[in-house]
Amino acid sequence: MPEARSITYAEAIREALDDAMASDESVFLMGEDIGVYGGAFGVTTGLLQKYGADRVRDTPISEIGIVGIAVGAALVGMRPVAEMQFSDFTANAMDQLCNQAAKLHFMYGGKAQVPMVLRAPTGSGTGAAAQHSQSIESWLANVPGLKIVMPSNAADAKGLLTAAIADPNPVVFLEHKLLYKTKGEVEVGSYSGGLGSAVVTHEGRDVSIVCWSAMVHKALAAAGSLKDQGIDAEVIDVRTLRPLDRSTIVGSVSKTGRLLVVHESPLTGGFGGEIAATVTESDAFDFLEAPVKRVAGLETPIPSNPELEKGVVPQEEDIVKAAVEILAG
Amino acid sequence: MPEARSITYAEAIREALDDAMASDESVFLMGEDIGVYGGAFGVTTGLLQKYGADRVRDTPISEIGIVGIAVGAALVGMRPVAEMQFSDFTANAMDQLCNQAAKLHFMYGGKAQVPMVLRAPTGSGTGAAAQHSQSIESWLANVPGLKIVMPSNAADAKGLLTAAIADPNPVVFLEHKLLYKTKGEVEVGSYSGGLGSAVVTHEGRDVSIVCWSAMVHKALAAAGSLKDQGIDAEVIDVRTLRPLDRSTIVGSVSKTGRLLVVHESPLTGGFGGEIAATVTESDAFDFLEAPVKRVAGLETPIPSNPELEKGVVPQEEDIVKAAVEILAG
Amino acid sequence: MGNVVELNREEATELLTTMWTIRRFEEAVDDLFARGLLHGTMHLSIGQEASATGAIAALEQGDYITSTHRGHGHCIAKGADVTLMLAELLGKESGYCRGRGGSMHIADLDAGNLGANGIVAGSIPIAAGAALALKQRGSDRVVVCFFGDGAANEGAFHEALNMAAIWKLPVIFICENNHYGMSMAWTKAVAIDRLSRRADAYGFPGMTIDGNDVIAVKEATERAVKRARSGEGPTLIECLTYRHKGHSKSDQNLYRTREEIKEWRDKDPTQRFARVAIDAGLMDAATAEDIAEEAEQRIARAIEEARSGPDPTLVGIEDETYA
Amino acid sequence: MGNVVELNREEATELLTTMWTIRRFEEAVDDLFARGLLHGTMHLSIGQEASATGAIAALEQGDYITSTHRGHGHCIAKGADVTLMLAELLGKESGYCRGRGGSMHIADLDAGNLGANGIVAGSIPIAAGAALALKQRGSDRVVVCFFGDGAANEGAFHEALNMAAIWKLPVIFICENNHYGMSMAWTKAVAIDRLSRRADAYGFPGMTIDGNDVIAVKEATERAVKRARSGEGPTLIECLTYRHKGHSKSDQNLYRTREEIKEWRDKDPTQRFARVAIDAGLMDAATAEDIAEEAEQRIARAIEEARSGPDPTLVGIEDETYA
Ligand SMILES: Cc1ncc(C[n+]2csc(CCOP(=O)(O)OP(=O)(O)O)c2C)c(N)n1
Ligand SMILES: Cc1ncc(C[n+]2csc(CCOP(=O)(O)OP(=O)(O)O)c2C)c(N)n1
Ligand SMILES: [Mg+2]
Ligand SMILES: [Mg+2]
Repeated sequence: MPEARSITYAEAIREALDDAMASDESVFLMGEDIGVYGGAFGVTTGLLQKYGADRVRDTPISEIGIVGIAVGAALVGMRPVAEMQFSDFTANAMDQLCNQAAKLHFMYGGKAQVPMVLRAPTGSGTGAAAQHSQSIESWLANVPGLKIVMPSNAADAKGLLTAAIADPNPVVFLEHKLLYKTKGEVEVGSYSGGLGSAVVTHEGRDVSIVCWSAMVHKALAAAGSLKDQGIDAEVIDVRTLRPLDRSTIVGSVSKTGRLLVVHESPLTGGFGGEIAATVTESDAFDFLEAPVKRVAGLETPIPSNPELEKGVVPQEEDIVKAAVEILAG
Repeated sequence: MPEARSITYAEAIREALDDAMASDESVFLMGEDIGVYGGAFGVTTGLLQKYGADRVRDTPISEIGIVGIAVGAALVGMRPVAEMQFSDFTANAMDQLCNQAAKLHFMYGGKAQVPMVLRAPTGSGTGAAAQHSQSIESWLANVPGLKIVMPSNAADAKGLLTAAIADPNPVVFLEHKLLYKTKGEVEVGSYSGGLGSAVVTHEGRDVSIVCWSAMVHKALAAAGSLKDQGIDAEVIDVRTLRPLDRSTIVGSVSKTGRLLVVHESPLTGGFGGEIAATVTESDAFDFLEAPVKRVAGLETPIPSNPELEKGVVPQEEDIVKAAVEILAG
Repeated sequence: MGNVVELNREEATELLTTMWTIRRFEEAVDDLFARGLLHGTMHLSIGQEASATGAIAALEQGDYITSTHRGHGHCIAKGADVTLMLAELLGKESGYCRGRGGSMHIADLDAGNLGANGIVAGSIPIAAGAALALKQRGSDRVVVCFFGDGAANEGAFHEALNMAAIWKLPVIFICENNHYGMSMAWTKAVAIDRLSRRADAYGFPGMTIDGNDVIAVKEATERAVKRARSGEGPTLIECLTYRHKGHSKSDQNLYRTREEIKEWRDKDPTQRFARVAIDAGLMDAATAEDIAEEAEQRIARAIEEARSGPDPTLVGIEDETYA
Repeated sequence: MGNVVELNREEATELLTTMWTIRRFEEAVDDLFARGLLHGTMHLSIGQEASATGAIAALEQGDYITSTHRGHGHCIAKGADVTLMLAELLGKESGYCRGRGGSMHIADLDAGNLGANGIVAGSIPIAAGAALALKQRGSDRVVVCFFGDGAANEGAFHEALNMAAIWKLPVIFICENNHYGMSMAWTKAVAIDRLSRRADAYGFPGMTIDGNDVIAVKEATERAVKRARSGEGPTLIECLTYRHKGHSKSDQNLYRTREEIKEWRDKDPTQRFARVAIDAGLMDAATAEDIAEEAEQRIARAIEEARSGPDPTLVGIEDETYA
């Protein structure tokens, strides 16, 4: 059994970066205020001191440049890990991410590779309002060539980031801000895994709750409450939206016969539709005993007032309520 | 009965622009090569001569500037109609579209309005490959504050564009390149309509084929072939993805008991998931007699070779085959 | 220092009042935040009051501004009601944005403030767009566009300034160079000695001025406004200034020295202008003190009023997304 | 004209061969297109051969380039096999990109061509990124980044040039100013008289040269390469040139006059260099004609060979999306 200890999600990410930089000279970090400042959320604290300013590269406020330079460096064999200070700013670099990084390998007939990672803090909960609190996964989920990772806990964050850095493709790694300070058991040494596989986080027989990122914790809490009401919920942490592990999801729903998808981003056009369709076009369709339900963000930008902010994204009660409704038929 | 005649989709769009400019001084056009050149697809031909260079404004190659300037002009009461030369370049202007245009009304507490239209030719079929042939609706479909319109025919194009220009919100108007030369009966005078409503384009009882933009024509052709096989398909043209007319879709599937969604963009994370989920979380779920199916683009960028290009997006045969499978149970 | 003799008593009083109002406002919200009465994020412009105040003093009724994440000063200088601003920061329904926007997104459209913006450089093209609309309508109104030194490295800056240049738009670009992006010294973020040099790349005048000199800012902006109103196009004014406080609440100031901060505190634009105005006989010391004192009291009263405002509710919130 | 006496016979022959190969290649594909044998879109650089040829002649083995939508010339000058290029244009499995990329997206990574790009200015940050990688690895290789006059108005240009400047990256920015974006005259798209002036805004040298003079381009690039290799950072070289053909196939040339086109045809860089080389005694007239003739034949043979290549199939195409 490898040694483990309890560290935060942010620390786990830092460990993955540290390990990758220590073992591979071609890995370097790039982003706004990631050096002395340690990044807006402190994730890269200490790495400048350890690896120097060439490998922990503070940039001007230039998202196109950051992502584009990562693409170019990756094309000639480096493994850049670039950071968007907030995932919302991915909008500024969308061409380099979706038209360049994602497409060059295919478009150039397989000869080019773009092994880069784009890290970005995502999601609501800090009172920073509409332009700093979005969940952007749906912007990117329909872009073949990208991988999209959204870890929900420290151990996954470390293993998935290690895998993302080693991957020969561009990987978008979305870190939920509210998870940075959450703790979990994390192995000491370097390890890699989870890219492309969902995981059953909590087993149950009555309803499958499929979710990712911060919502996993709300779903687990909801599963606890549901237990008290005699409902045995299974919670699936999707972990990577691209590639999507359809079989774990379909397998679970085949067992439970009921599907509840939960995501923070607004309902319409959210990735929940993909999960629902995955199930209803699979063999699990025949086992479905109730309509599929989605619990998702309201159709608004994120407001700054903390109560409104909470109110527009799913909470434990919303999940419980939806699950109860599903079970009621 | 208003007078009508057969004109192309491109001409219908031009008429809507012309009518809006003639009747409202605050409407003006902005984009790359929309003046003398008439736009990459000739849509704005002749408008410079009629309205002058201030209202048909050729811009430098600056997508951030184009969309951002439209936002600013709209904020102080103009009704700019901006053009992305290809919808792919929306990536360059994604911040101004999704973080600014879409959010300002809500974020500023309802006091600001951004009545602008962003027109863009979209989709594959011209051999221009990965960076000029995408279907980008899914990038935008999860952004509350935007409206998204994808007309499939000349009459709708005119009415929907007129409605989009009159709308007090930012509207993304995606024109399929392969439709520009298709003809249809279009009323002579100005008219407005369709924003937010889907339409049953072909009635049927056995299966609902839900689609939009160029795929409507493939679905109609497929419906013809299916008829020969004794299958009575209903074709629904969604027309606007945001706001989505769920009730027309649900109503149709409640009748047919079977749902086939067709879209050109790749399957995973495409808007088809939203349609599928809309149905399976509605009352129509109880009427579903077969698993939902989606026919969509393959998980690749668009290749340049014309045969490959055709091969990675849905064709009539694919739709027919899927419908037959659904009916087979 | 700009030419103080061009000022009359009334103007001097107004400038000082605005600067003290901004200062007291931000000190007060800093305190509210420290006491846990205010949530979210905020960026204080303490030390930078002269650029907002001086630039906007050069405008007339009907002119517009666009603002930034560090926008309290711009908003106050453009005539906002501090009670409504505080209500916004406190997340109240009675705030400028009904508690939806918060500190980083205050807009005051009635006063011509087209809004603060959470996206660095995000409001630069928007300012150009407003200016285009004005020009297109034949109005002689202008737009003042505020942004930071860091924003000058964004693509949006480049595209907007170029388009403003070719169309000779009535917009004045005010770069508040407070020496840092978040933690990056502007001198590391560019390899030039003056950001105003970038105006040359677009073909309009650029100048670098003492941004802690409210009179100099006002004068430079007045010239630029005149140019803009007469159809000659944009100007870029780089105001050298400094923020006394950290970038935002999470800042530990590891990227700069105490000495540097102290040095700039000594150049405080607000006290500096008070001294100059007193020396020039535009007010006496007691008046200057009264202005500061009254600003403090006004803010204190505004806080009380703002705090008693109603909280927003979720009812119908989805209907607010679209106009 | 650049200093022809610096050239030897071999170099002169190589330059002329490259230019005629580009010219004949593009004439041939123009013809294939007209005859309906070639699909999709394409952008010809006929008239612009000197900038691609001259700039790349200044490079050594192991150096890189990034290219544009108008990239045939860059690709050929960087040593591509014209048969594989033609196969790509014909959509063949045997093409550089297996028929997935087409004219606008040819990459030839083995030769150091990091790829043409369908997004205007899209490859500018990519070039800077490759240069950063080289610098980080302690290599003395450099990157030449080609782009058009229109691309200089994109945000990507601005951000990449600034970052190249602060990090003194070994990249040479070659702006092929062919006087038009698609239909917009560059003089309408900017309000400055030289695009190279923009280098000042980032703090590195910029110059404008006769882009139809292959020797001048080569010399200017050599100086910039030397600077880059020695760690002094980037240079911006604006090459004034002209495209004889329309922007792409749909172009009706309504935005420019016959006279202007004629004037520039008279400055044809290929014939012009042949004359200079003959006058300087670097080759005789017959040799110069032979070079053109051989290029034509080589292309003709390549077309035959390329056309006989296999067509791609859809089998397993979804597996190609990821490496
Ligand atoms: C596009 C974008 N990138 C990054 C950020 C994060 N951020 C917010 S303010 C800031 C520093 C801005 O520096 P400057 O423009 O000089 O303004 P200042 O904060 O100094 O007033 C950064 C990096 C952002 N909000 N938007
Ligand atoms: C981001 C982006 N905007 C617009 C276009 C459409 N487009 C393709 S080439 C071109 C003109 C480019 O002009 P320039 O950079 O001068 O290069 P040239 O074509 O003259 O070689 C335009 C507008 C594009 N491909 N990418
Ligand atoms: Mg600053
Ligand atoms: Mg050009």
